[in-house]
Amino acid sequence: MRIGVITFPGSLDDVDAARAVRLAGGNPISLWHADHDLKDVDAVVLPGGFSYGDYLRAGAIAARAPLMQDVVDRATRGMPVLGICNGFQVLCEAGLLPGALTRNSHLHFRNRDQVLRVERADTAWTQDYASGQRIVIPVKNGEGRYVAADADLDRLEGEDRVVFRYVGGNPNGSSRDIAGVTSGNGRVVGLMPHPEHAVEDLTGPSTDGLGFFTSILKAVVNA
Amino acid sequence: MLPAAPGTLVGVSRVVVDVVLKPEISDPQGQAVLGALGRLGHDSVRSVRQGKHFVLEVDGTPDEAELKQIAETLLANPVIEDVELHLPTD
Amino acid sequence: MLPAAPGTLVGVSRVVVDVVLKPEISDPQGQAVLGALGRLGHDSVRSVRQGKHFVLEVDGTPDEAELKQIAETLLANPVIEDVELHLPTD
Amino acid sequence: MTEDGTAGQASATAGLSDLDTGPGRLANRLDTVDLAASTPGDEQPYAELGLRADEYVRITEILGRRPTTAELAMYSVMWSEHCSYKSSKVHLRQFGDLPPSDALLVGIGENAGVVDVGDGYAVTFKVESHNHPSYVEPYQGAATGVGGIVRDILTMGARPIAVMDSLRFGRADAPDTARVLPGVVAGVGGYGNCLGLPNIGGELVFDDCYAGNPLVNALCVGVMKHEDVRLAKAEGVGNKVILFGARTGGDGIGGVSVLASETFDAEGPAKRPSVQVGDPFTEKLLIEACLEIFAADLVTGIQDLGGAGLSCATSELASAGTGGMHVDLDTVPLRDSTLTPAEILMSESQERMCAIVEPGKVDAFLAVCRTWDVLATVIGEVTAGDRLTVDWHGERIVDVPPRTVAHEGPVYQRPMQRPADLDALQADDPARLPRPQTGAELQAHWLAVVSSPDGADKTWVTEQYDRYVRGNTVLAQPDDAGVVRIDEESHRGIALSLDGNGRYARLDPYTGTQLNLAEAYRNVAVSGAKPLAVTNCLNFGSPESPEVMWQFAEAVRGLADACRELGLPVTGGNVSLYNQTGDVAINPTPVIGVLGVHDDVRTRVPSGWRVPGETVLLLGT
Ligand SMILES: Nc1ncnc2c1ncn2[C@@H]1O[C@H](COP(=O)(O)OP(=O)(O)O)[C@@H](O)[C@H]1O
Repeated sequence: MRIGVITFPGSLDDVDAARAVRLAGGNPISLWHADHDLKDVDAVVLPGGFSYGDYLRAGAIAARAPLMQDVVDRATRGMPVLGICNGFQVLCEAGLLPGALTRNSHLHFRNRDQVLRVERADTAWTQDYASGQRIVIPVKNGEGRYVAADADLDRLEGEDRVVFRYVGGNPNGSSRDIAGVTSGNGRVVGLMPHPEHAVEDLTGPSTDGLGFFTSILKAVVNA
Repeated sequence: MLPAAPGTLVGVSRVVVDVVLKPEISDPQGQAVLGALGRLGHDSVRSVRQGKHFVLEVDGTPDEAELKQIAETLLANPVIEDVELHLPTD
Repeated sequence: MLPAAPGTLVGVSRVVVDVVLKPEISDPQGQAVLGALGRLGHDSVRSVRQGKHFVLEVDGTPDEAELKQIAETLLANPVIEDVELHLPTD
Repeated sequence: MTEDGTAGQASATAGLSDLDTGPGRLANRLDTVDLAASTPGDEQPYAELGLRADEYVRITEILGRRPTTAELAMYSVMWSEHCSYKSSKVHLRQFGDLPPSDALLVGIGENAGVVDVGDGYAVTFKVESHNHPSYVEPYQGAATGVGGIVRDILTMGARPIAVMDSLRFGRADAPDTARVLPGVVAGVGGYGNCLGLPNIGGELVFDDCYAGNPLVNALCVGVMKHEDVRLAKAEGVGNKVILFGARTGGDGIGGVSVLASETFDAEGPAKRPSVQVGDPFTEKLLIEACLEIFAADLVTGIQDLGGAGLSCATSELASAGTGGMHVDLDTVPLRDSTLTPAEILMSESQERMCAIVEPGKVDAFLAVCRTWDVLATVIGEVTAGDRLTVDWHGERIVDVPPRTVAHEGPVYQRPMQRPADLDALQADDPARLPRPQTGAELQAHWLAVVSSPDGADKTWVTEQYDRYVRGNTVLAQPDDAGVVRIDEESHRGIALSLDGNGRYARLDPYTGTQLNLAEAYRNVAVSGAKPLAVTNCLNFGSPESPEVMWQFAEAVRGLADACRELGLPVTGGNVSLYNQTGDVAINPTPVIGVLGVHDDVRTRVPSGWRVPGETVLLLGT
């Protein structure tokens, strides 16, 4: 199973995302932002980091990278895409996911182990979880506050497109405790916390993050 | 175009783009400034909103349509921000 | 002061403060935007500098001296930034 | 090369721009080597640039003529306290004289020492101060401090894998602490997080003595294979000198000489130094480009540009090499076209590196830089002979023996004297303090202790740092040592602790420094690691004060003796002098880092009890 991991200038957690794919039993393929080459991957992960230093707006410049045109194109035809942290920001800036991520309400970067509630266990990236399950994975960002106009948030909730919510404290002031959302077809998922940092007992707060990567392998097989 | 200001290269114009958060989007940075002003006794300030201010130097006469597109699609995120484009007055 | 614009509270004026990096200070953010513009084919843009844009609502007639002090000491860091204060024209 | 003097004072900058055109020189006439030879009597502003009269005389003797403006600039920055270690050198020799250690692959003197940690892996680590710039502009000062130490580690050929920070401020409730602390913490986090380096520990201490002079010491650790070690030397006649990274601007000009040798005065913001703005994104690209360049074996020598900028990088590369070097200054990419040649040589613009590359590899080198969007320019070449020459607009403005600039600066044996108040301080025994007599008093004491900012939870700080990035952090806050895995297959890893204690050192700098080392050593050992090597950052007051100089000498002697006792090499470090609030020196504050190795990080021992029913033992006295 070929799972692509894109490296943009300033991507940081690309090595971690690739490791998580490998630990889940997949084959991580590194993709370069400036190529127009998705290398026949079955799904794509946009990793965390500070693409282009997060200058201008987090994810804004990376969203205009050449490879993103291919990602948008394939995603609209059903290819699964996961955006983690900076990757989520890129997906919002690229218009693949609704809303925007802005400066944390307390104005600080915050890194902590975060409890999330899985709201949708039927997306391409979450089918190994149970709906309502609580998982602990790290959150670490300075611009992770999910915002959209109220009407848009209502619509998003009405369409059941919130995939994760923060519980036990909202780390960044996100509207309605939203930690992650999905596209209408459940194939594109973005979230601020980092499942790829919770895949080994030795280095993470839990191994709760592995489910993302085992889920996608199944989703790809069944597709 | 007016004659270039002293020190400005001839044929280069200065375009300013201000980007502000839409009124319905909360602005913690502006809030923090307002809080600090209150603590320092500047009670006459009622609200503060913080946005971005871009100064672009453009070759030749600015192409308004192009700059509008730059401002609206790259410099601002239309989901949460509004832009004001200020071309040099000529 | 001119009559307040529609929708504005009577007796409240709008003051704009633009904060820009001093010319000798490097501006990585502006550089990154310039790079992106180049890659997107907007070659006529020669330079971009990114600053901050504050919009303050102030009770009554703005006190220029007070606002100047706010702008220069709180909104900007005088070590690396310059400010431009725009009072409402009356 | 180290980097403390980020910011130049406005006056020094002005002084320098005047130099090329100023009084005593024909208006607008470039000060060339020829001109210097024909106008030996011209007055030069050496004192404004921080040089002493006898130092200036020595320069004229070395050159056999007066220096040109550009040469004067180079000597003044390179002979500053900060770059030349002129007051500390005679003492620091004790570290070099420690018995040889099998683990040491590269010793003191290079950008950072390199230690063998087994399985063919080598680790390089170093701690450095950015105290003064962090007081002036806390965010940028701290951020560029992290940037500087990371480049030092990168320069050795290593991939930087983690950072630590040791911070000291005035009282927690002092108004200026509210200005300085949040900015410093955000700056350390902002830069390190954006580079993708986990922060694995540090310190946060409050004491009045740091009120006007916070200490911001940053450590970086990097890992490589033995064969990947790179050195800062220019070899091979005809090899090209390539400058890469950010453009050169008017940042921190004169900062090294002025800032590192003078203290702050409380004059308003107008006179404040110009500060540099860090660009961690560019540095991240620089890291990736360098690692690709190392992997393809495209450089013969490399040096980062820190304090003293090009002056330092070119003279150090040439001085450590076998030949000379020539640089065409006109080729240096500038951010500000009005810079004078002397300013270009002194600029401390961040995120720049200098490499020596064989002619046949230049194209490949430039191609890697293009991939990573890193600007790279050939600015000169290695020459036969032993001179460093620099041309500007076709005229020679520098012609010097590089060793005299980089490695043969002045060395002082400063007078020393035991502080007059030391006996009284040492006699001031806690026994004289009143004991709580009532329950209420005891409660008040207890509350005072548990609410002390030094003992408080540090989460407000550490939450602003990414501890997870790279996925190899085994232990970080709140553990006593940071532990990082360096090999996923063999589970080999390293442990690091960074500790200081200015109060102990004030009471007795010799023993206090040994206690600091012992603390860091214990922290590494209790994680289950074997301690291997030591780095240090020595934060002291003015070396011109005999009492401070005595404290310094005692601290160095204490550290050297303790390292001998423990069989540990000192692999490098940094000296920061002239730290004082008003006229009062800070407590002498050596900050000591100990590196240890874990053969298998899965056996690490975390701090704290995890399983109910475990037995508690107290070891030691
Ligand atoms: N400035 C800092 N940067 C990073 N980590 C820090 C910093 N200050 C404290 N820490 C970390 O927080 C934890 C608690 O610190 P501290 O209370 O000083 O511990 P201790 O008292 O056990 O030495 C340690 O893991 C330490 O490394």
